[in-house]
Amino acid sequence: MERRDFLKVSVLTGATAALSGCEKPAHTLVRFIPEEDLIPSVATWKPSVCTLCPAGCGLMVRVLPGEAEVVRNGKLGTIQMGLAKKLEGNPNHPVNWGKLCARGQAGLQITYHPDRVRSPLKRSGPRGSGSFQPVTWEESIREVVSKLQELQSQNQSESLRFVSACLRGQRHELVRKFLSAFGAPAAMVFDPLDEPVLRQANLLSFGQADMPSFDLAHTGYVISFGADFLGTWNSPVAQSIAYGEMRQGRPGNRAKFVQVEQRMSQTGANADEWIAPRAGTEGAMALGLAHVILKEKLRPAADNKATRLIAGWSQGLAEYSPEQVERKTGVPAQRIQRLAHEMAAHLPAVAIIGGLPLAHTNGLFNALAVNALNTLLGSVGMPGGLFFTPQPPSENAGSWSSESDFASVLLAGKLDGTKVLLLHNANPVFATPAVWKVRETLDRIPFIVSFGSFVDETSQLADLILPDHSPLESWLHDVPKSGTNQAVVSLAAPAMLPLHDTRAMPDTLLEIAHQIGGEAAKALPWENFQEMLQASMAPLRTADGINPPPDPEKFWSKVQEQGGWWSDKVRQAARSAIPQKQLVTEFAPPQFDGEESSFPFHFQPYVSQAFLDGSLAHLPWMQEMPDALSTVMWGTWVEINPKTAQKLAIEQDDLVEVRSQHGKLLAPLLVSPGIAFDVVAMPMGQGHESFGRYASGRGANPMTILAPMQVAETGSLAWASTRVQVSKVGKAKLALFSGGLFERPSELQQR
Amino acid sequence: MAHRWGMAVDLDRCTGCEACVVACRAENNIPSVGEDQAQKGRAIHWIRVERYYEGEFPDVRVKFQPVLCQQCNNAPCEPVCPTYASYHTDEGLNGQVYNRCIGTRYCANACSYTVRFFNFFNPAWDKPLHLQLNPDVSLRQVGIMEKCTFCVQRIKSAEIRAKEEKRELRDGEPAPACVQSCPPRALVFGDLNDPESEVSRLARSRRGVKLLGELGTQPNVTYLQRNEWNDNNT
Amino acid sequence: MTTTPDQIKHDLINHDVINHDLLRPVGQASARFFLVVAMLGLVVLAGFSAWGYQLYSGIGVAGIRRPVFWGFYITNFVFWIGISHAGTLISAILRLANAGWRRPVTRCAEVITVFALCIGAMFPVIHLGRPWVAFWLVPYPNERGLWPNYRSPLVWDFFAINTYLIGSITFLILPIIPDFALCRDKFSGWRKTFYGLLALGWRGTQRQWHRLETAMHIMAIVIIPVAVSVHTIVSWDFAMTPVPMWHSTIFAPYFVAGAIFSGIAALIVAMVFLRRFLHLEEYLPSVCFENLGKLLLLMSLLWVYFVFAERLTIWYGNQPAEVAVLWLTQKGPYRYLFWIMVACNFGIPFPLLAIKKLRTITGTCIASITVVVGMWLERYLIIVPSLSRKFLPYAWGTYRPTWVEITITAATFAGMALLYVMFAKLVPIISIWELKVGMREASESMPSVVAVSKARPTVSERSEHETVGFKNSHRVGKP
Amino acid sequence: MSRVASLYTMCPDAAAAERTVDALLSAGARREDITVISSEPFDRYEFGQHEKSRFMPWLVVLGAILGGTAGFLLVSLTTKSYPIVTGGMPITPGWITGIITYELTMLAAILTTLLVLLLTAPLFRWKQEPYDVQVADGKVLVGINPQGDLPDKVKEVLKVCEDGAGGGIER
Repeated sequence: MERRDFLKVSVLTGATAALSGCEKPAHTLVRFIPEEDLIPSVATWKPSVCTLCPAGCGLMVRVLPGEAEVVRNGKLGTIQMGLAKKLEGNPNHPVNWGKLCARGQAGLQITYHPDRVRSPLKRSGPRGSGSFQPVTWEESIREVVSKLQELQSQNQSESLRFVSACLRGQRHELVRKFLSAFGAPAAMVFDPLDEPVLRQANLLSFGQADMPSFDLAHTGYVISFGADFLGTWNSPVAQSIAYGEMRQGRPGNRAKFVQVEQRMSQTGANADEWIAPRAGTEGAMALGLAHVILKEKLRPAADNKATRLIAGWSQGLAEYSPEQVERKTGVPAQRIQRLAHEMAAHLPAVAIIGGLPLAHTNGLFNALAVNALNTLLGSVGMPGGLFFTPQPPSENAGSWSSESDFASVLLAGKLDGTKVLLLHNANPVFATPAVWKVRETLDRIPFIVSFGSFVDETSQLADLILPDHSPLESWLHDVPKSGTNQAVVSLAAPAMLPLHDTRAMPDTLLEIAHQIGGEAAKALPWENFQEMLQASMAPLRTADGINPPPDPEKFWSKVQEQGGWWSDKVRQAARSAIPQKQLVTEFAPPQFDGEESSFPFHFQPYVSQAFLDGSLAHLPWMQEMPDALSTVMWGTWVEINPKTAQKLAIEQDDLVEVRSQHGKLLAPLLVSPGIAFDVVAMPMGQGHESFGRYASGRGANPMTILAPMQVAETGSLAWASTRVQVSKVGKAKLALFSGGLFERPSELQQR
Repeated sequence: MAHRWGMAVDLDRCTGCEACVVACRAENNIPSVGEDQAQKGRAIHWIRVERYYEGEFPDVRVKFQPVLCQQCNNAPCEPVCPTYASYHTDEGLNGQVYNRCIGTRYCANACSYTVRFFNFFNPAWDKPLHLQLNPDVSLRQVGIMEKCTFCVQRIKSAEIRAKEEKRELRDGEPAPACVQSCPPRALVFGDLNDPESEVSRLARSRRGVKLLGELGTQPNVTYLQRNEWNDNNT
Repeated sequence: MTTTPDQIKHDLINHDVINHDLLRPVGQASARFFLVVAMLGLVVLAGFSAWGYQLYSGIGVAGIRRPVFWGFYITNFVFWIGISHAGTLISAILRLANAGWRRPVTRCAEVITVFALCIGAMFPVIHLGRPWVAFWLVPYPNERGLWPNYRSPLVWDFFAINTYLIGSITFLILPIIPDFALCRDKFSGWRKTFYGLLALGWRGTQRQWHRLETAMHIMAIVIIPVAVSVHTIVSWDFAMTPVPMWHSTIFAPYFVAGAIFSGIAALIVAMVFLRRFLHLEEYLPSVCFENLGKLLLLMSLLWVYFVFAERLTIWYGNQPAEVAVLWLTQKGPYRYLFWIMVACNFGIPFPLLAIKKLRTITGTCIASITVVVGMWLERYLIIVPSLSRKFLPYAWGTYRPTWVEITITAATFAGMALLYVMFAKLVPIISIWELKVGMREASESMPSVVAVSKARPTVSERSEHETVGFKNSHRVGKP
Repeated sequence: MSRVASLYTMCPDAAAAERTVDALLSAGARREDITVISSEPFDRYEFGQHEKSRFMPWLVVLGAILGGTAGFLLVSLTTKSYPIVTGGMPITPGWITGIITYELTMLAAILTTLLVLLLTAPLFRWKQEPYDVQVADGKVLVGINPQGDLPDKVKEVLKVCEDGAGGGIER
């Protein structure tokens, strides 16, 4: 007992010690830690949800008391409050089982970021000048409401637009209800991490417009076409956990992992075999494998929706004999033969596709081909194969389809009539090709409201910024679409009180709806988001089939304790019966923008391990985290093969100009052995003009020089089909964490 | 029986995701030094994922190897410190007492693994980032050497919890931040004096090797070499 | 006794001349002197301000980084400690060997030792991350409940260097006392009192002379092993750590040899300047340079031998980590420095010193200057490449000095010169009384009728003293 | 006429001094009363031979031994009196004790030498009779401290050696 009190005291002293020290650690009491004298503090752990990528991992937040400067009803003061100190995985969460990726852990810094928007801001200068002045919540909300009522009075409700990253769960519900009640078109999704092509393909092949999940832990053979599934793609933590099991979880049974891509990703770095076919020919290669399997009857011939989409499947894919495929892909025929045999010999085998192969003009075909291969391998819905995460009863399935893709709306010029744009958690100005002229389009919109926590490139154009809470300060609700075979609803109460004068976006939206009144108010009767959540959880109370069902209050608190609801019994995902247009696809060589003669290199931007699409570039931890392969910190780089570099007479740390038909950028050169001779790769995420002190004006943004190529059938951006030229313009200096590239350097490499 | 803390690193599981690196920063109040200092090679990462290429395109492979303080039983860094700032704890850790340190940087030179890091300037946190600082871990001012402690503060709190609940520590109960976060469970932590613990079991594995074992530093960290895939290993 | 008067005359002249010549620099100070002092002083001042800047803003303003945690500062430390082997060691050896030509040399040498040591000893403090707690190295009962770790070579350094410092200061001061007395008698006014105090009441009684000589003899014997131990321990700072190309048994002798090598070089340079600017041509005859030149030649050969032995062993052993460092210095980015070093320490000095015609004062001077440069480079090339290429290639790094380190380094050279100049102004830089003894002995050892005839009668008069017989044989037996 | 404090004469060189000393002795002066002061050591002359110290080296050896012991104790005892957690690592192995012991031995030797010299030379005795600045010019002073009355013979001897120059009877 005394001990406990003692510990509590020590917590406080400890905390204050650390805090008082933040400015000048020289003046802090640096505690002697011969560890025998060490007195750790007692923390409380609160569940939360990670919102940084579509994986939707469960969090545990370590909360300790501390003194914080906060704004309460307009006054600045120091109070004792619970402060989030560290993020860890929620040990019981079916997606990440207590584990968490680097980015998720750095999410903590969003809350404490020095450049967060601390109160509502009103534009005071010309658009894009970035000059704002603080205003009160009352007047800012009143302004929005008046604008919206104006629209209604002029029956221009449809000229209200809402753009956001993929929303899920009740946030999505809220927005959907609000828009439909208001009479505005459905929200537009802008999310570079989303894979619309793959979801489209899955819809066609499997009647399921969702991202797939993979049972890697029990698979015998994995072939991945460009998917960085251990790094940034889909549900990386879940997939990494499974990967560990796949490697060493089953004594004596270590699955083989083949990666197919032009530039070695962090995932490819772990492959047993790494294959670099020509860019955009992954689908052909998949069918080449299928051809061999069919021809040699290594597997019973499959015939279903997925295979019928592939031209010539029933004829045994005559077009895709190893020799023909070699001509298309550059992968030796014997190798294809061998891989096909290995695959069939080590069932269950699964094929994954994601990332760059989907970003070619023939991306949909590539996806469909891989889906067909999976069907042939019999891995769909089977242990060790590919499956879809079951959705909880509370959710209406296929909610994706209700949204429209920002890009297609933009390119169709449908954005022009927009009078009011609500902007949430999306930064299209930054992450789109310059030729799309997103900035200019948005400039034409008379009134833009952003819910952003930071003044990023898009929020800079806003007339009003109504800052959202940081995730740790908000009620969170999420429904993972992949990464688990259980139906999951993640739910969390705020882990800490808000630091600044901010408001949760759902509450703001509710407030607006209520003030508008009418339909909107009727559609959204809840006092606040918490009530809405509580209501939404009700159907789950009975879902487990426990009777009598637990008492509502108990259920509600239990859900909050464990960080959500998930059915312990594994289910199969319900197939949605969406009518499909019949289409039959065959390999079409990918189209590229730019003549090979003048633009000799394929330009392949890729999702950065630290910043994803750039939405995390403002976090110092991410900036200083060495990229796994390049080990670059605080910068961006252009990746090129040593031999190519020799040809161009350029070397590491040269400043090179990468020029496409639609723009150019400057970045330091990084020579990397793991990249094809005709490919120039570059990570996304840097090159922000305005995104807090740590990201602004740092590096270059590959998206800007992309050609406006589109993926056939889906119309989404084909961001891998730009050709570029590279030339040296000067010297630069990369901040590398690593010294040598090789473990046992030869004499030469030491120089 | 006294504990002897050790770690096993399964190179076959490690994917180079860097989760451990950030977990360590978050847990141990590691300062961010900024671009200029990082360029000078003054970035601080108590644990790092070493990346080694093998071969040339198109037959390239990569080896990821997380390297942290090996907590040597026969540590080169300890005897050279003139003020006992780096010392050997009774639980077999290479302790570093920050305010005993006078900054000779001798230990860092002696360390064969280059896992000791130096504070070239006073660290600073732009308000309110300082609110994140972990009160269990003291801040290091300018001129002080710092290094991985196996998250001694987490070990300590686990021990206290066990004592309050009047029980022995469970295997894997005290886990350094890196181990806790590692998605593919490449890092395993535990008591090497307990032959039943998972880490002891792995340390005995045939794949197990010591990093630079030939130097005789007797690390408490064991590396499990990556398997090669061959057709008939199923 | 007809011969007596001119004998006396000769004696007086001799004394006057010596006193006059050697006290002159002590006496007055020219404008040129003040100019030199001012210039050197400025550089030193710059050095101190650079250090102040470093103390204020943190050791980070120096170029050191991970993994090269030691750079210019430790290089200077080793270099200056090496230089300090000039004096004491050499003069001690020469005293014991009773080499006549040492007499004008010893003091110049011992002064170098003391100052070089002071400068060298500053660097461990300068390079500390937290210099303000440097005193934690001192073993004294304290509230920290701590005690210096005797296993650390740095603590050995602490003891060795202090011993050497105290030793060499004593070794320098003792033979100065009689010269202070001389100054006391020769000067007037405040100088008289000043030197009177420094002379510690020296009169020159036979007892004082005998005690002094015995003391010097003992010191000479004691100081040699101390000097050797100092650079041995400095070498162990490196050899005790498992760092490629540091962890070597050859280091101790290698360093000691190198130290003496650079020491002699520094001494020659200093002497050349003294000779030039204090017009001591006849007191520092070319024979000194001749002989020191030969010593330097010997050390140069020894140095080459050590370098070859070290490198051959590494190359032949062919251990990855060590070979990495070897090639780094011989083929890698450090190759230029390496070959410059070889040229400076052997290529240039060897012919200059080996060929008799070239072994002039200028020749030895040039050789010495290159050696000083070369030995500084050697220290640098021992420290930096090894650290930048340790065992794990991923953790390899580089090192670039900043202006702070460069300024401080320059300041130490200026400081050395400054202290030397000041000293030459305050103290006869050549040991006057020892010189006199030398001259007298020389004159006596000449077959001089005067001396003999003068002595004979007194001897014959008192044959009852058996001491006389001893004395007699002692003196008559000489010619 | 004040009483005689000290009598001395300036001899042109060591030989003359030698003769004077001999004469004084033969005149019956006591060797201990005779002081010979010179600007350089005359260790080859017979006068002052009795001042040679045979004991000095032995004192130094003694000091060295004491110093060595002190060093040994410093290392071996004090580290035990400051028990530091070293996880079973040795605090001071023998080799290291050797190094510190060695250094302190040497240090003690040096200090003893210095001390013995200062005390037995003896130094720090300002204002001592007799003295004469001519010593600086290479002359040799031969003086005598009269214990009670001096035999006239002695005075005579000094007078003889005067040959007019300098000379300081009764001052």
